[in-house]
Amino acid sequence: EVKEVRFAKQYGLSYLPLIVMEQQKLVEKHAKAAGLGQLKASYATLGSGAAMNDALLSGSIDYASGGVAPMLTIWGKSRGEVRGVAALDTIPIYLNSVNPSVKGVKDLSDKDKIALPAVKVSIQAVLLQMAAAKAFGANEYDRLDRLTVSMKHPDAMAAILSGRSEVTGHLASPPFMFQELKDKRVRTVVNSYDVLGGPHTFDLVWATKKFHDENPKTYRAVLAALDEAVAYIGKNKRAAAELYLKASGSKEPISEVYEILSRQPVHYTTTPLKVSAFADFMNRTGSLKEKPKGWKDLFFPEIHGKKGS
Amino acid sequence: MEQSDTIALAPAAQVLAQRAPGPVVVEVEAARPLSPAERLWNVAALRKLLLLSLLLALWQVYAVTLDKPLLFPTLDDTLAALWNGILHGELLGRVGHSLRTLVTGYAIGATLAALLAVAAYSTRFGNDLMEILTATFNPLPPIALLPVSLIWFGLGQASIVFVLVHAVLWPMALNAHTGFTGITPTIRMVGRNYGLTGWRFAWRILFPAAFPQLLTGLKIGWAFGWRSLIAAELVYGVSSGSGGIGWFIYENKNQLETASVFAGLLTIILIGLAVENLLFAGIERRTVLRWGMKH
Amino acid sequence: MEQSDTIALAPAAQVLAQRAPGPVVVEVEAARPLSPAERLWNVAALRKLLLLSLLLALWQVYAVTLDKPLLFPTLDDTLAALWNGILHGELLGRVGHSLRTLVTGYAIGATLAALLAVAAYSTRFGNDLMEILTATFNPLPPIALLPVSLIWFGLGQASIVFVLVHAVLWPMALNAHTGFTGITPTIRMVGRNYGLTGWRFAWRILFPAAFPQLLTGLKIGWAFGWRSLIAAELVYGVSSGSGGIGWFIYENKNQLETASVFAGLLTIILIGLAVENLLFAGIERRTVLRWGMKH
Amino acid sequence: MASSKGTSAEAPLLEVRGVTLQYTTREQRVTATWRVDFDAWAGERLVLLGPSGCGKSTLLKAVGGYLKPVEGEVQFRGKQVHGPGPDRGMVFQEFDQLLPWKTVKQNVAFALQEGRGVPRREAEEQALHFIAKVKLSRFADAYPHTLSGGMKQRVAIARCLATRPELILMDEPFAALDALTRQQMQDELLELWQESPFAMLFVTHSIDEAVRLGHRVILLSPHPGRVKEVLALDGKGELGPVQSGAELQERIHRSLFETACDYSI
Amino acid sequence: MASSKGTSAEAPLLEVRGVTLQYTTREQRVTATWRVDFDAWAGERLVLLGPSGCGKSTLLKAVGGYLKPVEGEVQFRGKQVHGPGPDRGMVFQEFDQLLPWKTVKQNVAFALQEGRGVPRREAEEQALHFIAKVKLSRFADAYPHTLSGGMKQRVAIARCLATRPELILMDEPFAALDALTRQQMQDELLELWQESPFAMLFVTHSIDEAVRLGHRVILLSPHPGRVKEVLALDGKGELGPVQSGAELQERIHRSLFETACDYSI
Ligand SMILES: Nc1ncnc2c1ncn2[C@@H]1O[C@H](COP(=O)(O)OP(=O)(O)OP(=O)(O)O)[C@@H](O)[C@H]1O
Ligand SMILES: Nc1ncnc2c1ncn2[C@@H]1O[C@H](COP(=O)(O)OP(=O)(O)OP(=O)(O)O)[C@@H](O)[C@H]1O
Ligand SMILES: [Mg+2]
Ligand SMILES: [Mg+2]
Repeated sequence: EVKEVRFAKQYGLSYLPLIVMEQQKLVEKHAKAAGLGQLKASYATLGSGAAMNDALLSGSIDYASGGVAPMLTIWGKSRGEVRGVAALDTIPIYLNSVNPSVKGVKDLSDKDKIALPAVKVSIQAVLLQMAAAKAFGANEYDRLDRLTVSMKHPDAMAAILSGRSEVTGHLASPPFMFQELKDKRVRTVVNSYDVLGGPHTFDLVWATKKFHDENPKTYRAVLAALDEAVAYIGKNKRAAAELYLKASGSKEPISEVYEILSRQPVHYTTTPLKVSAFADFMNRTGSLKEKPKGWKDLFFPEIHGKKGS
Repeated sequence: MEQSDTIALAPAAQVLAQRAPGPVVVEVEAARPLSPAERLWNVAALRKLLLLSLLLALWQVYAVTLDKPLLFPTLDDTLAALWNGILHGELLGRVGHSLRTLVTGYAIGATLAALLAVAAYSTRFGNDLMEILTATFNPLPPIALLPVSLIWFGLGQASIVFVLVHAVLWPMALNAHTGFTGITPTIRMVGRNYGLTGWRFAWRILFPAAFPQLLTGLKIGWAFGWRSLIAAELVYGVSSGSGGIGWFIYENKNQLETASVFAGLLTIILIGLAVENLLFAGIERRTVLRWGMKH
Repeated sequence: MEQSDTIALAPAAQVLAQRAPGPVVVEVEAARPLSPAERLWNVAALRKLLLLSLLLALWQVYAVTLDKPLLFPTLDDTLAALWNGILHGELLGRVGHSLRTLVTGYAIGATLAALLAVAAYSTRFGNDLMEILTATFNPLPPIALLPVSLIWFGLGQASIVFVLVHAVLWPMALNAHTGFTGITPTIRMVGRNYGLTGWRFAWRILFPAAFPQLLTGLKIGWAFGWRSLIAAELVYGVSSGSGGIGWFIYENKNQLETASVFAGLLTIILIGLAVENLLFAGIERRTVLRWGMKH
Repeated sequence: MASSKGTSAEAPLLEVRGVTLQYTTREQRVTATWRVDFDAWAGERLVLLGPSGCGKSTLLKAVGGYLKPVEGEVQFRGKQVHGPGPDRGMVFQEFDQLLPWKTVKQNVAFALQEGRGVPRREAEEQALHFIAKVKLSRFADAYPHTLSGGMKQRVAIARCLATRPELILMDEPFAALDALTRQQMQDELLELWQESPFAMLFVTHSIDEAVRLGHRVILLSPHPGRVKEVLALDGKGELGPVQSGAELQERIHRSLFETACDYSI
Repeated sequence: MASSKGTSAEAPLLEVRGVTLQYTTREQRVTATWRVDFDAWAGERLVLLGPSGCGKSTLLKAVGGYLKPVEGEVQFRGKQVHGPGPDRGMVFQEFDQLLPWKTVKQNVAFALQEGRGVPRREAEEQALHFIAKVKLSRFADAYPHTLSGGMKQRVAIARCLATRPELILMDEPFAALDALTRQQMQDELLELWQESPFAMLFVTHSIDEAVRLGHRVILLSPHPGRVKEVLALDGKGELGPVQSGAELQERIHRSLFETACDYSI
């Protein structure tokens, strides 16, 4: 068993469970309870899912966290040597548009450039393909790809709100989508929950099989800590919001954070939802070579008891 | 440096005022210190301050006209954010953190560049090596170094320093090399005449004789260090609780605190101006300008 | 350039073999062309090829030892991916796309750098302006330019070219400036003697006299152009379907196609080596080396 | 041939009036020459003689237009000199005055093309002609860095003469030449002058050379340089109109040697 | 005082044996000197005379160890010369031989510190002493770029003499000096030699200077340089042991002038 367990999170509210774990020293607590003694937990912040996978592969961290796409990719590439530990949250992705004539996917034309974090490879891009497949038929899944442009969320938001660029749409995640919707011109054209037929996991945590196998007690302690963190958020939204602001040094008003946390579609849970739907779709379009035999194939057994999908 | 057709000469008035008939007084006149006013006018910083204000005014006017605070904040918003960041926020701490990293990487990079350039100057093998290494690694973006740096240094400062070294090493080495190879044979022979070889030769002859180019390398390295530091902090992220100015910019960008983003950038600019005008300009005044190696 | 203590002289054997008693033959001997073998040995490319192979071998050995193909692929995997990318994939198209953008930005940047440096050399105002602008903008990361470039150029190539210009302009201008200010007063006076002023003076005197530094600026600019191009393609609006080698790398990186990522990087390196050894080395041979301005 | 006595009815070609020249360095101001006055008439060959560091090169640069006087003025053809120009060709004292990126031939041709607007082909022909005059035809395609010190100076001389300026400014051009070459160069110079007389300001340290080349000799005093004496010669390398041979040599020598003061503190 | 006739029982200090020197440029190989032979004995003052471009500077650089002969060898104190060293102090022909980042005093002191290991304080004292000898005390703290051509050369002379090398190599050191300064420098040189004799290889174009300074004069033929004649003088500026005064001058002159061939094509 290791003496120190290293986590990496990314920037943003969707990593709140990890922030709570860090702030409340939950891993240390559960490790002690499991008889592991003084386990040290350290948390780094990385800029992207790709950096996350590099860090995990190089052995710089034990637990990576991020979106569904990088997790599925490394699962496929490592042939199961890397698997999901648990989900962090279910959060929808909205396609927000400022073009008044766009009411649905079918209304999108060449004049509507859609910003997303990375064309083709991001989960947002996959989602747009899913929406296209649903609207135009399975073979037409890439029909909207030519409209997409890569932009970081804040830049994309600034671009559509400024109304000066050819970008009129943004496949956004919180808090950006909510902030955008405060502007009267902005409407949601696509909601990922509709596309997938229900809530789906947005971010999750993954680790290597080697770590999982060699540190069973630590692994379980971490999972327990994660569960507690998620539960804590569910029960103490305001306190969680405070923890977030304290940890991130963000200048947002607490009411805003609290509001997002309390919003209906945002939910923190360790249960993976619709991950296999993403995997199957990506496998069909060729961006994921391996095909999982179900969601349990993607995750370590400790989470198999949950009602995942 | 300026008015290249005529060498700057003092106004005639002063001389006329001190007319003296005899050659003895002329001898005294032959060499006298400059007046304080003339010295002041030579302080480029004062002239530049004016130019800088102009640029800032332009920014303000453009930002106000544009009226898109999310994209391009006004100067006063930015200054307010800067002030706020200094007073209440952690801006200064962040800057300190970044500066430490930067200076570390910069120092290592400069040292390696000097070693490489001296090796390239001294031996044919060194020369080939330097040419291959520079051509190979110089165009590589930091992202290419991510895997190896993670393997070698893990997450955190060490990796960022590694990226910084990569950013500054090659341009500095190239400039040093140009400097060394441009030294006139006579000066090199003079150095050899005193039996100077190896590092003593490099230190006593090559470095001062190539000083203008070394300085340029240092300036370019400094700027590219900043650029890469900020980019690296975004990719490599930060360990818990720390994080430099790059991370400050990234965070504020994500919070759409555009004024704070620009405050971060303005901080970098201000540091850059200070370094340029206090450090580099001071060095230039004491070295290449005084030595007549810059005209 | 090498063995700085003695100027390279030909081996004695050749001379001894052609001994001739009379002064008439001596006159003929006084200047004769080099033998083909000697010329060949002067081709640095051959020597460097060896060194390069060594580096590649090192890569292979390290990668095999490390055995983390997803992080650091072996050379043969990379070559396979490269071959694959060329045959079936779009690698060449991507490279072509990037090269076009790069050359555009590079050309604009070089031109602006030349203008700025000449202005800085000719007038005190230009000098102050250049010092302010370089100190201000050079340390700014491309990310800082995003807002204005979006406003001015929108998405796509134009913005990337803008970032490229920013990347290459300042180091080139700094190097040109060092070159210009380092020209000996005598050469400048000679140029003035023929009545050369303004652009004619810059073109006929400043540029050739500062050629070693200009070349260094071009080299550094070239490398930083690549770096920034790749970074810019990630940060800036790459529209789906378009995108150059930077996007190729990013895409493959996200799909953990590490061998392809390295194939992309290797492509850049190969282009860099070609440019360095064919273009720049060729220019050097025909200019500064022949003119005795590089030793 | 123009009068060498400065009594011609026309105005002099060059008028140097109370010219004081100073160098302003960071810490000091150094006065190089102090109220120097002299004229040069069209076709007149003037020689400047003076101790090392007395400001001869500085004075030449002021006439060339490279330096502005802090006091007094330099008039060329009745107009104040504002900058350099091809009408006043200069041979500098330094060995690095050739453009290193041009061959010997190109250096000379370039001066003709740029300074005199001669078309390229013609410029090259004339260049070769003058290169032959300085005995460097074999080195026409050599780059300057492969030449010896004396050879470099000869190229500079050829370059200056080729452009046929109205006023030639020469700063110790023959100092690096051996006795024979020097004599040949002097002959060439005089021959060219015979073909079409030009005015000349010639700095030398050789009294023989001064006598051989000059219509008049201007003697400068040491640092800062002032005009000490002006001696008239006959301009044919023989006696001056007033002096006898030995007496003249003697006089220059004495004049230079007596003004010399010890610089050491 | 060492013998000036080269008949001493010991071996010569410097032996130049069949030295051929060539420059290899990108396109050509230029032979500068061709099988040059001569010796210099300890304390002997040798003067090199020869036409411009005949290889005098090149020869001096070979003796200094900056160039390797392609044929023959240079031996100093019985050992082959492999590189430069402070035992062979050199004054170069070029004006850019002072280190521009050091003042006049520092330039001289640096040579003493680095070349001779003299401690800093002492080096500066000695430096000032030698700077006074070349009459530049007032410019001790000036940087080289503010000096005139002749002043720069005097600093270089002071720097070389201050390190008291066994063999002094001087490449036209006085060419940029006026007659008086030149004479003073010659006097200083001879005086120093009297104090402790050194060997010297002195390049000049002035026959007077050669006669004044040399024990022997080596006459070189034009390009490529070969030894044409070696003349013995008395080393006191008077007649040589064999020749009468006028005859000697005449002989040198004739020797130099007759070998001169026209370079032009
Ligand atoms: N660039 C400069 N900056 C400052 N002082 C200078 C500069 N050039 C020359 N001087 C000073 O001006 C004075 C005159 O110099 P100048 O070169 O005109 O002398 P010169 O008569 O040509 O001497 P020489 O015969 O040795 O060439 C000297 O005292 C010198 O120190
Ligand atoms: N760096 C070089 N590269 C090629 N050739 C050279 C180089 N230096 C000198 N030469 C050639 O070597 C020959 C001898 O040059 P050197 O400088 O030794 O002559 P010198 O006798 O000192 O002449 P001067 O009296 O003019 O100084 C000349 O023909 C010259 O062209
Ligand atoms: Mg002078
Ligand atoms: Mg010479």
